[in-house]
Amino acid sequence: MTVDHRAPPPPSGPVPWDKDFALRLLADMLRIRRLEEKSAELYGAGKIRGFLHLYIGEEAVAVGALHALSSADNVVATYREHGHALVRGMAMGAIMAEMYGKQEGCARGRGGSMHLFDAKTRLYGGNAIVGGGLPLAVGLGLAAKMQGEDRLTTCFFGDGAVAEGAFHETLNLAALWKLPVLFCCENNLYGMGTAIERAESQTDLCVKAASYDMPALRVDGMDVVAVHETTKQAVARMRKDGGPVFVEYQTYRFRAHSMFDAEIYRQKAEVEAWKTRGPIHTFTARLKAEGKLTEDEFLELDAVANTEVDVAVAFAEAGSWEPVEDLLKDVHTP
Amino acid sequence: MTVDHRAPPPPSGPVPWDKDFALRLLADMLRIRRLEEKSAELYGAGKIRGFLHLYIGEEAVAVGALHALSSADNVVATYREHGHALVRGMAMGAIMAEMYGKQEGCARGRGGSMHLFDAKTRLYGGNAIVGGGLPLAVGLGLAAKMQGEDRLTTCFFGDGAVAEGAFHETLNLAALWKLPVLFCCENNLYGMGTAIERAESQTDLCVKAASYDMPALRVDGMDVVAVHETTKQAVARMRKDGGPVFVEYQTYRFRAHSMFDAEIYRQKAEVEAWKTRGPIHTFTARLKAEGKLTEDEFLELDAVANTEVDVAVAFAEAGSWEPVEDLLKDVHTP
Amino acid sequence: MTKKISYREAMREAMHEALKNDPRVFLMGEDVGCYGGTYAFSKGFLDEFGPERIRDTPLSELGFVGAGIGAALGGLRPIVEVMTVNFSLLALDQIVNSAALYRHMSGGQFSVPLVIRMCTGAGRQLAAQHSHSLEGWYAHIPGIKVLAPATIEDARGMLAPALADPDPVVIFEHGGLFNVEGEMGDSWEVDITSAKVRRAGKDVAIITHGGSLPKALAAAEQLAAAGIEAEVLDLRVLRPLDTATIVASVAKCRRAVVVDEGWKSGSLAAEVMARIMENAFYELDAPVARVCSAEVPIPYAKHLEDAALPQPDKIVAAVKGLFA
Amino acid sequence: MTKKISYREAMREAMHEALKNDPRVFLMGEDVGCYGGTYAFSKGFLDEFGPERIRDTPLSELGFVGAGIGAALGGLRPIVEVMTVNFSLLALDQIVNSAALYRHMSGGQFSVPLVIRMCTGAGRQLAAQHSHSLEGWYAHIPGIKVLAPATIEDARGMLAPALADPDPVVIFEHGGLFNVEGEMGDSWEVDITSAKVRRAGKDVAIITHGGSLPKALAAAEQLAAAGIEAEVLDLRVLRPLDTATIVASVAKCRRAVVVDEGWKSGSLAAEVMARIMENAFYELDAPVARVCSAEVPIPYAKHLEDAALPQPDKIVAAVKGLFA
Ligand SMILES: Cc1ncc(C[n+]2csc(CCOP(=O)(O)OP(=O)(O)O)c2C)c(N)n1
Ligand SMILES: Cc1ncc(C[n+]2csc(CCOP(=O)(O)OP(=O)(O)O)c2C)c(N)n1
Ligand SMILES: [Mg+2]
Ligand SMILES: [Mg+2]
Repeated sequence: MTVDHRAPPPPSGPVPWDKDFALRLLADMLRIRRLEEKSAELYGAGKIRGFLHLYIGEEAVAVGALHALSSADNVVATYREHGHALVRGMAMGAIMAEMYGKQEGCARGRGGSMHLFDAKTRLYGGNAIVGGGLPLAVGLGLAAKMQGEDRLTTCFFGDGAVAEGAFHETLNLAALWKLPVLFCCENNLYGMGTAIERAESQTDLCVKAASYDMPALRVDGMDVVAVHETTKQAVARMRKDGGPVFVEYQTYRFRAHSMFDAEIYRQKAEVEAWKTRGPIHTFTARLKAEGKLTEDEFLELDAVANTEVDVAVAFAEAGSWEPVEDLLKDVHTP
Repeated sequence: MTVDHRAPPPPSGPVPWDKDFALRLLADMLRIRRLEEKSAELYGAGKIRGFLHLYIGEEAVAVGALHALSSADNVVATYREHGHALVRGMAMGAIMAEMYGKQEGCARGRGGSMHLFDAKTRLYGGNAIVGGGLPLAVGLGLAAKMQGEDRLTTCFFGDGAVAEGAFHETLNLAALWKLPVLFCCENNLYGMGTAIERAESQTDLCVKAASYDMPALRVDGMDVVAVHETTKQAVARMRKDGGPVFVEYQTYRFRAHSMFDAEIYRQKAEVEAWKTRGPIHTFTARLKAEGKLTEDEFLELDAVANTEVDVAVAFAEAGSWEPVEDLLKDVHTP
Repeated sequence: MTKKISYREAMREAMHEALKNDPRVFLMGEDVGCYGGTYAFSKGFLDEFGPERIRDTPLSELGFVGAGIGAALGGLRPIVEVMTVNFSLLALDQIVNSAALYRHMSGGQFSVPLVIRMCTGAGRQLAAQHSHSLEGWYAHIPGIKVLAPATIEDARGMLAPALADPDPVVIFEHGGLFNVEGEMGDSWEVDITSAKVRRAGKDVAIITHGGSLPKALAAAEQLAAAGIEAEVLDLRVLRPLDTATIVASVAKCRRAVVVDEGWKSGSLAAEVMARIMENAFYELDAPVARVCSAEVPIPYAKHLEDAALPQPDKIVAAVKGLFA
Repeated sequence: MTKKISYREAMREAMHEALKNDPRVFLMGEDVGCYGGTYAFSKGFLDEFGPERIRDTPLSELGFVGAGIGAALGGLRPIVEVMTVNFSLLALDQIVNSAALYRHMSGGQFSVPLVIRMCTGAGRQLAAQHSHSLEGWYAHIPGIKVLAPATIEDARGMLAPALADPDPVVIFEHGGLFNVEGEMGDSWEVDITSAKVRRAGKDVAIITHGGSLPKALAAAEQLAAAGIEAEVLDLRVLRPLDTATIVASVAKCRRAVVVDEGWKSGSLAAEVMARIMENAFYELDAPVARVCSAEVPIPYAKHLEDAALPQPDKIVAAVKGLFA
């Protein structure tokens, strides 16, 4: 099947939220953006190492979706999860320190960028195996259901993960057992360098949900309004009916897959066109047009985000290394 | 989803074949039936050991489907594959000797009932990992396509296999790469003791094909006429268009899953009702009604089948054991 | 009071007790429910505990093992039954890349109190795809505990401490043991930390586990007739290995044979030999020998299968070789 | 004439040659085409050989590895690239239950002339899910050959004989070696049967493979400065192991240290020690020691990762321990 890689028109239209809420979501997108821009810089400076996958361009998905959840809900994410951790409530300093490898990091510096964990905010990783989080999410959903908890489990994964057997087994289990799992597919058209039409014989990912008798929704993932409203719908349906829902967020990654990617698999023009749909500036423009945001307010939000980043970096810089003697801590089977 | 386990009315209607062809297919069904009845007896007698999975009740599928192929085509089968091997042209003696564990068996007695192999008839096993044959079939299809061969690969698997990740990855690859693979799903309503509605959230297996953008056909697997005609259609389409086709054969296993199964998971009445749809006696009745078969002719075919079985047993009995010194033969990496 | 029960009944009783005593415990796997358990280990459970807690799964090893991990993370105590170790290959990613890593990788925030049970081993003419003995593979992975109950008592007693363990525990049940019967008292104590001497001896230590234990004991009887008193050590816990007990047996006997149904190269037997090399080299009067499976896919034909696997006579020969 | 090339270029040249010379050869895996190869091993290949023979796959490790097996059965000579050993866990069922078994289980009727390449090892701060060293697992499986090119020459030369082999061959390429450069002549001879002495010595044999080879050589230099002449033996072929060459080195040096980036328990190092136990026990002046990875998921933080892995100073200390 072929897929149109051209960017549709930018998101537009009214924002059906009060100013407060709208600015909170804008602020979160900015926080992610600034955190990641700084991360890229710090990678260049050798402060962050290993694999670093940026979410730049996709912020509307995590922000819009996660604001539709309650704090009792579980979240399972991928290796591209700084945004999810941040929106979920993890301190930026804990994320930055983790990427520095400091013990003040959320996982004592053992996991780095791809493995953000936070029991407090019910973030179960940060999973670097594509599709690896899906079965875990089903299990978390099963536990919630069997224990009679009012708790959804939201699982993020990319278009690339859809080809993995784990996707198939997981969706079937969730639908068969009517588990409260929200499947959030971040379809950014590429899995690393492989365009979706070169990975999927059926590129309409919502059709896949039907093959598990699971309801599916599709939404413009560059539009934080649409993302949030659609996710709210899905969540409401799940809290009422109990079963899983699949949501496809159509989004785009503005940066390379990781810091090692030469990006020879896509045209610069394609990327540039998609940038005109950027979730932050289009949302900003809409808010301004509605009189819900002034340029000063925007600059203020941005400044706050930048300050938070500076504080996080300072926190990470001031952090300490886990003592080497603790290497075997948390392994009980030497 | 719920599934009706009640047996529909038995297959009926005209047989659109000349007598010769019709009798060949009937003969093949009888050959399988008699071979397996004898196998069960020999299992009781301790001549055959390990796992033995009988195909009794499902004969119309292998017979109808495989008669739609050419000898250049590849076949990949499961552990329930005596029938497939036989129809494909493997000597009954080689099958029986294999089940005896004799070196005159098709695999020198190393594989037994679940692992019939035959390079001559392009039977690539006999695979005892549920879903395990599916990726192999895609690879065989890929090889045929890349080498420009006019060769389909037919892969048999059960309804249970549909839940495996291997199914998903395989169908996607075959459809994505437009490979000449015929997916033959033998849906007998159960995977071991698990009824399909307790294994699949979506029990309409043809819907699954759509999720790979693959054409799908469904057919009464108890009706050898329907099986053959539908498979012929699928094969014609594939030889013309090149891509894969999925066929669901709705069938039923009259015996236990294996020789260890107490069959507590299904009602005797359900089994008995399905037996009224038996592929051999319903086809026999239709042929008789049309005047294409007399009782004498039937008895003659049956006698031939029984004789073939007797000869096969004698062959196996007379066979020899592979010398223990040959144990490491065919392993090059000790 | 003792009663005679089979290995199968012992494991069934252990699961029954766990399901009764702890509402967080549930059993999940292929055909554990309606079918009554592939090997009848859970016969009757579905009626007693219902389909929520006796949970039949689709054929989806990766999916339901991963679901077990998630359920453990979510507060339950799942017993996941993988029909056989052969099919567990499909689930290894979840076991190795999730279950085993979560506690350390999350900086100690999360734990996976999961029990995975599976049938292992050959000897029943099930041929190459159904006859693997891969417990040595699992014993290589930090973060999981690996158990191999070889006696009625261990079959009865290992599950409770495994479920109490805060980390993933994999239990390997050898298919050849299921019908073995033995006397079982009303009280027993079974730890999941130590190896155990099953037969005391002084001339040679035969170190083994699982389905090979009865073979080692049979060999010891034959050796006794020949005047060699073999000590038979059952490893029981394959990870972490109880090195001290291994060393004690070896130091006492000064000779050792390791018996392991895994293929020889890279077997668990090799690890036992390495531990002896590291810790008891100077106590040895002869190099340690091993009896493992031949390096070949396990054949169906009985005479070939027998030839491929460790057998009492091969163990006897290996022991005698040490005295030659 | 020699030229300076990197390990990456060497492997790239080897694949290029294979693709040029044999129309049955094709390369298949995630991002081998449009992306130019995850590690740029196949950069430019897509343009040169086209998408049929430089075949990008979906993320479906089980599926495309199985497809490689089927394609080999069907007459082709696939090179299947699995991005890293970590993801190969998803494909193990096909490798162990199909590729490794087919020849024997079919009574010799079918063979699977398949090459699977994958990146292995730690050392690049990729954390627990991306840092496994599981070549020892693969080396346990009869029916497959396991190679570990550690030098430029082996990276250049092992592929051709691997493709010529009638059975599945798995090639492990350590991620830490990709940028290593070295001189390469126009002609070379590389077998896939023998271990090789990379540095001759007489006082201790350091036995290693893959990414640990440079560390072993570095340790040998340090030891030389301290008056200990270490022989460094590169196993190269992990299955079947070249026992004779191992024994020869050990017999000469009478002391040995095995260095292996796998976790210690159940490592390939254990197998090497077992072989020495079986074949060179009486030649030893001290128990063989090993330097392996700590038994912990590999941490991201550099100082912890360094501490978890074999390092030259640990090798030096282990060697010195043998003389204490
Ligand atoms: C099982 C597995 N295979 C391969 C990889 C290497 N890899 C990491 S991310 C990635 C692409 C995933 O694409 P997608 O799911 O679309 O997520 P995205 O990166 O686009 O957010 C690949 C191939 C992996 N981490 N895990
Ligand atoms: C991967 C795997 N899991 C489990 C099994 C055990 N097993 C063998 S056959 C079977 C049922 C398969 O059902 P289905 O695919 O419907 O085929 P049928 O037996 O009905 O012909 C099971 C669970 C196996 N062989 N392989
Ligand atoms: Mg993507
Ligand atoms: Mg079935």
